[in-house]
Amino acid sequence: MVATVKRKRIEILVDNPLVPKIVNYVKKVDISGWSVIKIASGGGRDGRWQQDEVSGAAAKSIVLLIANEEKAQRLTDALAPLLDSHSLLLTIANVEVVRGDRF
Amino acid sequence: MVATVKRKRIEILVDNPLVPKIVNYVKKVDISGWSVIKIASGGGRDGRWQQDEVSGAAAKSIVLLIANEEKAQRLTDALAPLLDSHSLLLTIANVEVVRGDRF
Amino acid sequence: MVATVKRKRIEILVDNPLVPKIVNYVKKVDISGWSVIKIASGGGRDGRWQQDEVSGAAAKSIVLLIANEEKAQRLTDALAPLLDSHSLLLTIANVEVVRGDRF
Amino acid sequence: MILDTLTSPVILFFILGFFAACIRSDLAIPEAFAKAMSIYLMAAIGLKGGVEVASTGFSVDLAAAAVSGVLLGFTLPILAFILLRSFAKLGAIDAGAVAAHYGSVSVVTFVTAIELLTATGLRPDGFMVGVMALMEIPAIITGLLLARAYSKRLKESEEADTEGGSNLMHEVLTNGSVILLLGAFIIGFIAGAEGFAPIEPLFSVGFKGVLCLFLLDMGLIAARRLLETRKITISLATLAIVLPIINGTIGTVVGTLIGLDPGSAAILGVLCASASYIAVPAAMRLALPQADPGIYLAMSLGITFPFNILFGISLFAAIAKFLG
Amino acid sequence: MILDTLTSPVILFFILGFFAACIRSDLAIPEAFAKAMSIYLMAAIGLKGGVEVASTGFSVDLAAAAVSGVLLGFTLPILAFILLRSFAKLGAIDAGAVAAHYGSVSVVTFVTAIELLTATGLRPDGFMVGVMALMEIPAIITGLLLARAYSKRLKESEEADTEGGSNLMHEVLTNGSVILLLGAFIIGFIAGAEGFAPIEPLFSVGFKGVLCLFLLDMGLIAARRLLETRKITISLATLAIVLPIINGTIGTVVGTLIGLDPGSAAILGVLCASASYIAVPAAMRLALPQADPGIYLAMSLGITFPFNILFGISLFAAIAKFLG
Amino acid sequence: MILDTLTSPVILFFILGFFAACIRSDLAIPEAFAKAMSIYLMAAIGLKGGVEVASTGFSVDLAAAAVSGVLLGFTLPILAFILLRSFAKLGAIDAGAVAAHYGSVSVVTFVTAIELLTATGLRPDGFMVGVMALMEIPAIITGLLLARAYSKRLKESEEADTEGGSNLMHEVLTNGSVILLLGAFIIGFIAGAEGFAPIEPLFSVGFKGVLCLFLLDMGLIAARRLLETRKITISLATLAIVLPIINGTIGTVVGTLIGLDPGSAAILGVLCASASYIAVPAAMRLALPQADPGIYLAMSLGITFPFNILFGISLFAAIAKFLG
Ligand SMILES: Nc1ncnc2c1ncn2[C@@H]1O[C@H](COP(=O)(O)O)[C@@H](O)[C@H]1O
Ligand SMILES: Nc1ncnc2c1ncn2[C@@H]1O[C@H](COP(=O)(O)O)[C@@H](O)[C@H]1O
Ligand SMILES: Nc1ncnc2c1ncn2[C@@H]1O[C@H](COP(=O)(O)O)[C@@H](O)[C@H]1O
Ligand code: NA
Ligand code: NA
Ligand code: NA
Repeated sequence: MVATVKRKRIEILVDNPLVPKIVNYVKKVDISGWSVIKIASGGGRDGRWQQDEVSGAAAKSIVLLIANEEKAQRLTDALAPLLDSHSLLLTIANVEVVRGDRF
Repeated sequence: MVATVKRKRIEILVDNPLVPKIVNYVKKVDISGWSVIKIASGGGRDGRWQQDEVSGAAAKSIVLLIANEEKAQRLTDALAPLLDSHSLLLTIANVEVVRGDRF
Repeated sequence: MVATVKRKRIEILVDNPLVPKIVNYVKKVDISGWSVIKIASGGGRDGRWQQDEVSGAAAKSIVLLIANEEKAQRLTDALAPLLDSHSLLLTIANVEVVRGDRF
Repeated sequence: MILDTLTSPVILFFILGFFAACIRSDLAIPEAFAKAMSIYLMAAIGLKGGVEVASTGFSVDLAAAAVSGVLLGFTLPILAFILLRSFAKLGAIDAGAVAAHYGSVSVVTFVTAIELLTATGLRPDGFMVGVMALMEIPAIITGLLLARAYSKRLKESEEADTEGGSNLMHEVLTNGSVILLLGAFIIGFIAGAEGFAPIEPLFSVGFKGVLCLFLLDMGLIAARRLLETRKITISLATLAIVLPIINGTIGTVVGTLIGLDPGSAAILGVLCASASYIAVPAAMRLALPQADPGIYLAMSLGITFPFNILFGISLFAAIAKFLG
Repeated sequence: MILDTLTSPVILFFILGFFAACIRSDLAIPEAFAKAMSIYLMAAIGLKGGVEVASTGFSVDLAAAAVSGVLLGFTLPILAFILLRSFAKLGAIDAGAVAAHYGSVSVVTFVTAIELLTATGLRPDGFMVGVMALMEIPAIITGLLLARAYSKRLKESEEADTEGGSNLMHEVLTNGSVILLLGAFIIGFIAGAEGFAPIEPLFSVGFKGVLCLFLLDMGLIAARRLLETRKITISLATLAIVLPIINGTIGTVVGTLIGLDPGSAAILGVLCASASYIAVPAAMRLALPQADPGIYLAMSLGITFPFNILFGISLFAAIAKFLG
Repeated sequence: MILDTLTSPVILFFILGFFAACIRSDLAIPEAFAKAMSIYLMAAIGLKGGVEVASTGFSVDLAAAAVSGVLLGFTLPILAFILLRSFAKLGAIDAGAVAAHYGSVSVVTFVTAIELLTATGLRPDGFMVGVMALMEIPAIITGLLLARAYSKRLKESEEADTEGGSNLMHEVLTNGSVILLLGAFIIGFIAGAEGFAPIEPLFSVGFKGVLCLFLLDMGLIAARRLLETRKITISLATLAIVLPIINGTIGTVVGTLIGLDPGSAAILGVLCASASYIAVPAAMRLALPQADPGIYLAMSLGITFPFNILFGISLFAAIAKFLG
């Protein structure tokens, strides 16, 4: 049986133009990496939207991160002031990472 | 330390043409928003498939939702009759949402 | 209230050219299906990267699987030797699957 | 004509795609590119059809072809339904869904037929584009009515799902390809030859080349569909060839009887023979989610489409010539 | 000219897209295809502009147009800001963001105007492409300064977020569309007519046809934006029509005063009248994330863009002709 | 010729892309569009090559070039491997992977070279397209054999992973770009000049323009790769320039010796000098996942590709002219 470690899986839903800003914070708290997934369409209080690259400013992505509890905490603390002004959606879940000591 | 609330993270794997139908149910149970992620390829009992927009009818997406337990329950109850006929795959996980009182 | 079962949600982050190899393992341990999500961009110890199909070899995907605990265990055992050499990132989370007895 | 067909680059690219998928090559056309090409092809044929009708004016032929097309769209699924239930033993839901596909039309088969027929001197009338657009929808209605009439399971679940009906009608009538075809047709008609001239280069220079690349993709898709399917029985495969032959022959005969020139009669045959794989599958996922996409896509894309491209078009051209 | 405009295929495709979205059709242009078309269009106009300047050389007109364009870009947002705050009661942050959009320019409106003006004999000078590229940025600066000057909330949060400023300046100056436009302009200038000849076919044959398909997509996007928005009040909608009329008239008058030919004066008017929906929204998400994208996108894409395409261009052409 | 090269729009677009990435502009070509352009370019050169061979027939030159190309593909990686291990101190696995890249070929370098050589009167033979397709694969085999022969770690892990071998051979032989190039070549050959005529417009009108936009993207990709890498040492960077010079000179000399005209000899040199960044990286991820993509992509895409485009092609043309 292979060893697993407990880590946090963080998802940050964010407007595409703001992804680099989020990544800067990720680096600051020294998380080892990140992955970006595009959202194709969605809806919320502002009505529904679809990806359209013509005016990509309204399109969104998810920044996906695996990190240990302490770094996860530091990241959420750092991002907290932006949550409202940048209308981010930040969720944290528990995952087991296989041989994941480097995260 | 920033405050978090416990919410449900719901993923519904569904054929693209049925996404608007699912979204209608989401609105009915008054969940605040939804995000759609495209699946690039996959496989199951019916063999493997790839996204191809020429005949997009067989392509699939994931509808991603963050909601409180009660709304999650209402949504799954509402969708239950469709699970088999529309071959949906519906999973629910626990997440912490940062400053997520509006969900 | 509709019935749910406890299952594992496995995410495997992998380079695109290796996806078919992973899928072979998935089939060997008899998991019923799989779904592939493209990663648009990311970064890690090797610097940041963006999807570009011109040289798609460096682009990555997530293989998403829902399986019961036993199959999840068999899959992770089977993949363990590849984790380092193929630099996979394998996470396992708990989910409730609605009417998911077939997984 | 068969030989001409099989050595035309358009068809050779289709064969290349089919072959590549059969040897499990990783050759792939990005989906956005395929979709772009299909939008381009639909805009181009719509425009050209409209420009042509603008110069010839509306005619009795046009009206006759349009009415026949719509009637054939409504009625052909009935025959298909009977054969699917009796010969292939399909349930009512799957039979209704498949029948809808065979009553509707395939835009790419149509475009390829136009090219091949024009190359052999059987140029069809421009208004046939409009007829095609009209033929996309009726079969969906017949297919659904048949499925509902003969399936008990469906009747019960319908009562629960009340909003379905109006949604579906809306979805079908506002279907993207119908809107684009008819819209481009009308734009071509309004603009006329003179207004069309400035934008013509894009739509004429690229047309045949784009069709080649598009058929390359269709070859890949058709073969992959066929290889991956686990739902095709021998009787279903047989029907996927017999149905286009029957429908196509009926269409060609009707076309000749209502006085169309041989090219247009052959095209009416091709439209009847072809099976939808865009508009109808999407409508069926919505309206008959219980029907198995594995069946209808494998039949229409995996068998009937290649059959029509490689043999059907030549067959109906021969019949039309013989009758005309 | 209005009638010519409304029956040109380019415009008809825009109307088709708008109509399709209004009846909630699922017609969609893949985003990668739309982006590809916009890259093609920008490369094409950049190249053509550069080639033209290479043959005519730099002129006083060019310098005058460039300087006026930049000055207009800096000053027009002030008027917009005042009207948005007083008439539409917007907060300083939202008003600053919207004002930046109206001071900047829309590439597609520009390209469409070039086509329509050339077709009616009012061919603008090639260097106007360069002027357009220069006009993308100044309004962003004014808009941000206004928002900062008048919003207390912003002043406080600015102090926390220190890295913002330099990042933004970099983002704005290296904006993809600016680089592509100016880069293609310079390449056209270096290559000249002779060097351009081998690559010209792609960029001239396809141009108008691609513009049609692109405007089809813009129609879809504009209408969907308008239908989905919940943020547009009557006074905002009014301003989305009044602002382009005011700005466009100012631009056309300035163009005439500095001695541009009527075509170029009209284009300067169109540039002033048009509102950005690519560069500026992205900059605003970054620099003023508190501003509501629902407001500025609905105004610029949903109302001003269609207004300019359908009426504005003709209006400023008429003014320029009248003055010239 | 260097100056001609550096002011040709094709190259200027490459430089524009490189520059935009260096100043960290967000300019980006959608990946689907880039892939579409590469499919278009490969189909076009395959078709043209096939049509040309159909009219000239098979010749001794063709056979000699094909045999030489394949032999060079098998042997050049050996030299590269030795240099990579001794001079750059790479481990056997990484050295094998990099060597495979340098023995294989880059389609875009080939296409660009064809354009530049033709423009300077050194038009290469049509059959060189076929030679290029044949040269994609052999180096992969040599590279893997070298890695296996010299790496202990690999030998052990191989024994565990049994299915690898046959999978890889299949993957490499059915590689999408090989199938498309050879397939289009055969289609061109079957169709001949006459059959090609109807589809020619798309493939000739757009060719050079598409190459411009494609090289814009390659510039972006090459520079980003170079900027992001953390794996390139000075000796690796040196080899990324020395290897193409050595390989290219060998290729040009061999081409001249077997009696090719100067244009074709130069192209053989370019093929030897160029390093793969599509087929081989994918094969290496599969067959040598332990090799570091950071090294081979940065060398082949980030350094060798720009070097060949800007200087290498001119260099081998000069050598071929001097020898021929
Ligand atoms: N902590 C992480 N969270 C999410 N994705 C990651 C993480 N670390 C690495 N990745 C992804 O894995 C890729 C390779 O990482 P690396 O092996 O560290 O270069 C990166 O480009 C990311 O897409
Ligand atoms: N409850 C939710 N679950 C998933 N995604 C959401 C949810 N609420 C909002 N979103 C996403 O966030 C975007 C902006 O939401 P809002 O700020 O409510 O307009 C939406 O368009 C969705 O893509
Ligand atoms: N166990 C699974 N995990 C993840 N995705 C699945 C799973 N089973 C099925 N799928 C997805 O659902 C689609 C339909 O599955 P099926 O209904 O089994 O043919 C597949 O093509 C996959 O994309
Ligand atoms: Na039919
Ligand atoms: Na403006
Ligand atoms: Na080489």
